[in-house]
Amino acid sequence: QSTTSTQNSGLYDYLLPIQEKDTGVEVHVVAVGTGQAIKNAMHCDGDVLLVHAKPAEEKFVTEGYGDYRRDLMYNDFVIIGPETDPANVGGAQNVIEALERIKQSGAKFASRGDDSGTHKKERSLWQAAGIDPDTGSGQWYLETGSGMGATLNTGVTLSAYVLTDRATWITFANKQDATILYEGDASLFNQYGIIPVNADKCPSVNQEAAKTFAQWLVSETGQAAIGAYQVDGKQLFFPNAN
Amino acid sequence: MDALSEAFRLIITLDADLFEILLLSIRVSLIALAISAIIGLPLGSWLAISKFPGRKFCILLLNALMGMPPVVVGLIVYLLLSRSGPLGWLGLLYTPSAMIIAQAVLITPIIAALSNQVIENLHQEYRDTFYSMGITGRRAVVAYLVDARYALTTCILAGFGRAIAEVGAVIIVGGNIDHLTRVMTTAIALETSKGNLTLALGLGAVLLSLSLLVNALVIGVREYAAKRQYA
Amino acid sequence: MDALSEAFRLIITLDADLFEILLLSIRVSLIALAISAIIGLPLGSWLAISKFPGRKFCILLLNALMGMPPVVVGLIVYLLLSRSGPLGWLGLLYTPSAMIIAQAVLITPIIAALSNQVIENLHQEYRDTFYSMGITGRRAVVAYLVDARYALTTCILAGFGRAIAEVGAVIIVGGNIDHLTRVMTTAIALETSKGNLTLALGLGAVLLSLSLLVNALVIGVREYAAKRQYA
Amino acid sequence: MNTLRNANMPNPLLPISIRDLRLTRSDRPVLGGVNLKIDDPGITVIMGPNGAGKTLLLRCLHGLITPDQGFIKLGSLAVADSRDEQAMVFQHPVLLRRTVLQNLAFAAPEIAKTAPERLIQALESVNLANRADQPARMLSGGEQQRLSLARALLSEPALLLLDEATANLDPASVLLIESLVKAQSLQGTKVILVSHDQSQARRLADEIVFMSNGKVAEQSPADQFFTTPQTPAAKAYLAGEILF
Amino acid sequence: MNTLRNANMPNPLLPISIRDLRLTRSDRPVLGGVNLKIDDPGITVIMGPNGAGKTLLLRCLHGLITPDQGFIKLGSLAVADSRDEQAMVFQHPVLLRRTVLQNLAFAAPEIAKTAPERLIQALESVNLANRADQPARMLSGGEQQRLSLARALLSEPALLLLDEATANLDPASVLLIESLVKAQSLQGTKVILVSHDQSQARRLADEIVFMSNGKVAEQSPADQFFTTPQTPAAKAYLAGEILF
Ligand SMILES: Nc1ncnc2c1ncn2[C@@H]1O[C@H](COP(=O)(O)OP(=O)(O)OP(=O)(O)O)[C@@H](O)[C@H]1O
Ligand SMILES: Nc1ncnc2c1ncn2[C@@H]1O[C@H](COP(=O)(O)OP(=O)(O)OP(=O)(O)O)[C@@H](O)[C@H]1O
Ligand SMILES: [Mg+2]
Ligand SMILES: [Mg+2]
Repeated sequence: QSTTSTQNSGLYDYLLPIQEKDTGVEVHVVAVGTGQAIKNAMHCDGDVLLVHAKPAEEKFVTEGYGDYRRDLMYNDFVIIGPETDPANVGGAQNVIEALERIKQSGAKFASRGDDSGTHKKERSLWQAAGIDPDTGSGQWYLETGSGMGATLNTGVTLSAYVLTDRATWITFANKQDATILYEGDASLFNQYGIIPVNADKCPSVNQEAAKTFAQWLVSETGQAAIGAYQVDGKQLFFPNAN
Repeated sequence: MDALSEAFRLIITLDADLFEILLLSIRVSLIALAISAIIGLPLGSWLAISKFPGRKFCILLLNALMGMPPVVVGLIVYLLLSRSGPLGWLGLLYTPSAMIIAQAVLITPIIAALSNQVIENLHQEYRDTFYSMGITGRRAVVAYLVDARYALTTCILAGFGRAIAEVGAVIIVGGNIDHLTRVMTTAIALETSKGNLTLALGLGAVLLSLSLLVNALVIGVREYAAKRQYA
Repeated sequence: MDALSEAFRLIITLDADLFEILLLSIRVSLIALAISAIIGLPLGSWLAISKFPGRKFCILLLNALMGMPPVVVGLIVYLLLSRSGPLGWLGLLYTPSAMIIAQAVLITPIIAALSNQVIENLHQEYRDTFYSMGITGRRAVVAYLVDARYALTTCILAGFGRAIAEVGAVIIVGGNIDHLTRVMTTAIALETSKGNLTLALGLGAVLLSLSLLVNALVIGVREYAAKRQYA
Repeated sequence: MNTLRNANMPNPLLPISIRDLRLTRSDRPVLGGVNLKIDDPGITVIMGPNGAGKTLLLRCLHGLITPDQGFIKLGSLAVADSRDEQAMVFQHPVLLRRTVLQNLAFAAPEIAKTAPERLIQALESVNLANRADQPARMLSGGEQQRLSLARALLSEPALLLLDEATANLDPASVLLIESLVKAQSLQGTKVILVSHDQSQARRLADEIVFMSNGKVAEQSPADQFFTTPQTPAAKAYLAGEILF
Repeated sequence: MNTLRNANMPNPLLPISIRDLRLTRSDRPVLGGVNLKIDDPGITVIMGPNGAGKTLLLRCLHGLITPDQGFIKLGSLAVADSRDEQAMVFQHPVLLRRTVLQNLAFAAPEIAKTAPERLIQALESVNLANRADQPARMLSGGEQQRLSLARALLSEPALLLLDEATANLDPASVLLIESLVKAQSLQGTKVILVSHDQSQARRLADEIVFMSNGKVAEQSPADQFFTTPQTPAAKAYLAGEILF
């Protein structure tokens, strides 16, 4: 089970063949939102979990569903929007200010609204900005209840601002006139974790294969492979296994 | 099942959000159905009784279009309605109207193909008589639709079923935007992606109940009319 | 359209991945269809001709189930097949078998409800004669299915259309795993979410062509058989 | 399937008693209290104007319609229990969408398995043997009637109901069918036949039942009916006068 | 709709010429070269055994079937151009799933709009006025035939084709229909009627066409046909002998 953003970025298509050659473990990717991925894993439908929502992940491990959790890699979030930048977020000092400008300008903001890692991140940013976007839900705050790609399709088409992870954006094909308008704030850091599912809770998991795969990812070879993945000459993920 | 109880709690407490979504679902599906019926029934009927070189191929095409993937329909409508598309100036994308259009495109072939089959059967019986009475064109189409009305309700219900259950197309052109274009199926998909499987199931049960209700109404009216006619 | 040209380039160059996906699509849909037909046709036929208190309600239910949201079907099958579910020991989740099961659940009501209507029409004509000849139960069901075979192909094609176009259920129970459970519709959904709209459209065109081909085959066989019989 | 009937065996469906049969359709009493007792074997012909209720009466006897009120007994059996012993030829025969021979085979699958030559004989008896492999629905009107009679006779019923079974036949076929029906009745099958054809009634009937307005108006031995009808309605009918 | 016909007007569909009409079905030549010329107004009765091709010939005349070969001309018109002037009553009438009156109104929408009382009159003429609001398909066999005749007469056709239109009628209705048909023919409508009923043919026919085996075997004035049939086939037919 994995989050969608990694799949859409093409990381697996690049990584898995290398991995399989190294370890002989064949990996199948089921890409769903982080929330669904965790739930599915609780049903024991998955051997390894690769997601990005640290608190939920830690809860998953504490409750005994996962063996352990390890940081794997990170990338960062960016805010994209129409080139004309009606809210002038490009001139914001930090991400909080960027959000405030969006709210004030009356421009639209497309949110995933699906409890995904990205969505949780976005909500925490609104909270930090002291704005309750729910009051504008359906007017300027558009909760698409969809994956990153679908939300980008909606946002781009409606000239709305969207918070997205950089990897998905770089590989996204339907950019139209949208572009990255704000990036670089430290709070836009996005950590991915990896959790093998606990064989005590779920006797049916492929424990050996899961362990091998998880270990390979955090190994030097795996980390180097992640770091080497590029799209359009840009590195998408930054390995930081601890 | 706590999924059901949660769903029914929402219903019983008249949860405003749920009702908004339900209402939009039914409104979009029924309008799309009406459009499709107005186009599909005469089309299917006309294809059953007319004779022209490409007729067989048209019927074949309708049958094939029953298998048109909703996502593809969604995409086509999306491209038509998107700002850079030919109908972009209408500003319909991500509105209920867009969803209605997508659904109508999706179910018109279904209603046309199924009604075509129904009318073709009746045509075997009526053909000679209608020919003899010189009944052709519009009058024949209308007569067939009227006389096959009971069997046609099943075609229409099949269309309704497809519309109300449909998610792939409406999510693309509607965007599943809360308080704007969120319908039952997209809400179910959302809850599923959130991992709230029981709530998703509960919503599914509500949607099915709704669908059952509509079917019961339609079939009830049909039975009543049939009884009155042949009492 | 470069979407189409891209898709046809993939076809012409016999792109191995595309063929794998196409093949899986058609295999899953056809097996699901076969299962549904084997269950749905006799069921629909039997409901058309038998008499028991709950009969009307069963027909109503079948009609309503035509509107069962694929996502809900997907969820139910998911919960059944999930490793912690009652059928988890089968290890079917995220395999083509799971997709077949989900699709079969989805289209059996469609085939049953539509064939029910077709057989009911024929039953109006045959009822007295069959009653007089003492033909009931299995023999009657089989006789009706045989004699209505031409009209029933349309029901079956409607089921096929729904199966081949279906995405909501197969993506939940299949997981859209590359080289394992990726079918045309889930591939289209994936390309859409990647923003590759033109490629998605192209794949849609390929899927539609496939659907057209299957329909042409079925209708061709039907026409040929009908001609031979009534030449 | 029954074993071959024999004129010496008593017919298990006799006597037929019908008491106060009532049926209302579209608020019209279409059967308004039919009382009828048929004791004797042989051929009973039902006559009467269009809409008198002849077809409805046959359908009640055959169990196709449950009357609103009234009582029917065939021998010691109720209608439902006598069904296997009955056969009926309808006013408009319905044939399956199959060949002529397959229509017979479908009606009598055991015979088709054990003695297929009997099917061919049955076709020969109604002069359709050369049509065995033709789609049955393409037969001419008269040919369809003959096929459906052959189908009914295959089951060797104790009671044979014929609803204007020779209406579309040419004179030769009429005589052919009459001889078949006569032969069947001599083998012990009770025949009840609805007909508008007076000369046919004269040729075949042992007994006439005359219906009018949803009631049995008269029941007489055949010779007596044609020479001295008892009711004015029957008199007028025989004279071709209108009686609505 | 035509204006009321008049016996003094020449009938635009006469003479009817049919030359070498051939039709093959299921590899059987079901019409094997029909040659026929009908010059005179009045009533032509077609007789012949079951399967002789009577119905097929009427259907060719009416344009329901396009023959494989051959030539048909009605007056100066081809079949397709004469359709509006024709009406046909089928061997098995097909009525719409509507009431009796609606069936007539559907057949003649202009009359229904401008002179609805004529519809009631039409129903009265076939003794069905009291059934106007009943579902047509629930009528008895004979009643359905009468309704479908009334429907055909509404259009006041120049050519009326009747395929065993009285087969299921009681004697009184037979006489009623015959008088209607006779009256229509006196108003100038050419009537071609298929019948197995010899007494009916004697009562109505000005001319008899005798068909057998997909061909016209004989065409004679009515009186001559019944007294001195020219062909052995016709002789045998009249005597009720089997001729397959
Ligand atoms: N379902 C029905 N609804 C209304 N009227 C009906 C229904 N069934 C039969 N009738 C009427 O009942 C009457 C008797 O019908 P039935 O078919 O028994 O007549 P019949 O004696 O067989 O006449 P025919 O000689 O014309 O066949 C007819 O007037 C018919 O219209
Ligand atoms: N489509 C067909 N396929 C095969 N045979 C056919 C077809 N249509 C008609 N026939 C045959 O053609 C012959 C003539 O049929 P037609 O209906 O004209 O007979 P008819 O003279 O009207 O007889 P009847 O008096 O029984 O009505 C019949 O033997 C019939 O079986
Ligand atoms: Mg009758
Ligand atoms: Mg005929």
